[in-house]
Amino acid sequence: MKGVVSTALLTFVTYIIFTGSITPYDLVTGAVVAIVIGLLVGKFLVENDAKALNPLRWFWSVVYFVWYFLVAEVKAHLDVIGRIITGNFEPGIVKVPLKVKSEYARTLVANSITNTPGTVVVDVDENYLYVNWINVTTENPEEAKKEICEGFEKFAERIFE
Amino acid sequence: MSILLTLGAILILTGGICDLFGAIGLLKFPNFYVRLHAATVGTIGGAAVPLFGVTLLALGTDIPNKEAIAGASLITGMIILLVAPAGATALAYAAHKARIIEWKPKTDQLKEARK
Amino acid sequence: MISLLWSVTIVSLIVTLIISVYGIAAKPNLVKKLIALTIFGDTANVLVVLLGYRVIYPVKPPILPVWKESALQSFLNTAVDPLPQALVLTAVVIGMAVNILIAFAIIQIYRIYGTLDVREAGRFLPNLLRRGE
Amino acid sequence: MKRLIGLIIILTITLGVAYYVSQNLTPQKSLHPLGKFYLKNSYFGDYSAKSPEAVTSIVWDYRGLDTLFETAVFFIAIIGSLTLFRLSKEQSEEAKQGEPKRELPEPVCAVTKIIVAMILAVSASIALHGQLTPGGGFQGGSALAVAPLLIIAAYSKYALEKNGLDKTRAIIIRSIGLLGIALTALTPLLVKGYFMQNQPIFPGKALGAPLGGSLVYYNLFEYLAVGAGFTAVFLLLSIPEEKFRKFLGVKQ
Repeated sequence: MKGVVSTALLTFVTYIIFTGSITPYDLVTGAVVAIVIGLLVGKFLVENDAKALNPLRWFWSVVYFVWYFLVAEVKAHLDVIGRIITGNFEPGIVKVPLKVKSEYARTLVANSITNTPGTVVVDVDENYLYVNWINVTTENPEEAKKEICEGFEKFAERIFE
Repeated sequence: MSILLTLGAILILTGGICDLFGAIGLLKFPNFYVRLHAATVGTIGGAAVPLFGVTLLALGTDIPNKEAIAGASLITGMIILLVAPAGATALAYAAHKARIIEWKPKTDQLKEARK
Repeated sequence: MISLLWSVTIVSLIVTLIISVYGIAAKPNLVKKLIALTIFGDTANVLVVLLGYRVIYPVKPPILPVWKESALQSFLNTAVDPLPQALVLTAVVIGMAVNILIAFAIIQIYRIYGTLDVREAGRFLPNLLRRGE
Repeated sequence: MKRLIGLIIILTITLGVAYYVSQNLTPQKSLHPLGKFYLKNSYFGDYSAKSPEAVTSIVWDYRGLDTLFETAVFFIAIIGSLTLFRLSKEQSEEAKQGEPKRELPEPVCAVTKIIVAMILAVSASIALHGQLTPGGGFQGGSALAVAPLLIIAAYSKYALEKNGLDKTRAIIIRSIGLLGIALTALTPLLVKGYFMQNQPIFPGKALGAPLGGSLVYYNLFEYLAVGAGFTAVFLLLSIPEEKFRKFLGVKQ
């Protein structure tokens, strides 16, 4: 039965927001759909229910979302738009060491890197991310990490580890 | 009310500008790996941000069923935020594995690691 | 001006229909025939939906916004005709079912005979059938 | 350049004809009387389906028989496709042999898991609100079929079959959906109604929202049937090409 409650909660919230109204009909059908989907796919999604339902982690993910959109995305977009105008780039694939171990934390870091324009994750293995970087300034993994994913990993640790 | 409307309109305008620059970048950049970055400008700045803008804009007006429009665009934006990086990673991974793209990178540490 | 735009829409849809019929008839590749067929079906559906459209402002979808008798009159004044939309919904499903069947047949033809060109298939298919294979 | 000339000729002919036609063409501003009847009566009135969405009420109530046969056509098309790709028992066992493996990088697979849950919720919302908002059984079912497609893309089809969703089960779910549609259509006969009758046999309103009588049941069963039918098709299409060539005995 692991993972059923948290998956059902995710599904229920998605259902209600997508529907956009909270008449009893929506609540009842949403609950039924959420329980069915939770029973069907819950065991693949979540390993640990207590971790997934911890409000502190949800708080940190909201903080992360706001910070990410207001700071990281804006910086990266302006940078890449500047490069599009000037045509000044030096692409390459660099290695970035990764500390976090759990699957979702690594996914969060990788997706955050890919979602900021200018860096795309090409492959992931045990300890490293391989990042396609639009302007390689350093080939040293530690320094590259400082420039590419300084903030992401700290938040990923707080949210998922 | 009108604050939400203005904010939403600004976000949608931002999306249009990002789409324009993304398209220019797709035309101007030389090979697949660099074009991928321009495509990211188009998907995040040009698709997810305007959808969030539509959410705010719908909440700011007084049309019937505005919550449904706002909710649907919010969920679509979230799904794009999750799916776009996965798609970009899959494309880049497949292209690198097949070795069909000729480019002169400054450094390719993945190729060294896979040897 | 509006009537010019309206007629441009209709005439360009009809031109698309003609081009897709040409594609069905003239292209030798089976996949290209299928693509032309889907274009034909979709264009016909858009034409039917256009029959129910009303060139007025504001124009609204056929969904009752407020469930009150008093809202009915303004709803009737602004909503588009729902009947063509419902018929197109039926037509879309049937068209898609036919497309699935044709696509599977094309895949199987390619697997067995190794060609998608109807001219080539036409050359050796009669012989194969005569031999009872 | 040669292609451009053809394009320019077509464009000029189109615009010329459009200009000629537009001189004595008035865009239509009024409703057809039949459309007016449906708009008026889909929620209020004597011949009511009690659904605010006029299109769904036409599709499953006023013109329900059309839609019943349309579903039958769809069902027969899928059966026909399965017949074209039919395999013997040993062959379909062999087609299932294979290990689920993760070929794509880790983030793609993790995202797939979350997206599958979200897409299932969204598709259920589309299908269950067919009588209130645009959408309905077919649209919801199409969205539902995206979920197995994503799993096939990220993990391969063997992952689906290992966890119990193989072709036979998909066909069974599809048949349950069709059976549900048939039973909902036959229910009014039990209480001296006529075939596919909607009001006043099914409850028109429940839990604070209009149900549209039988529309919500039709939508639900159509959702299951279409989603499972597409899943069966996708499972068949994702059998590796070499295996299929071997079954057919074709060497190329």
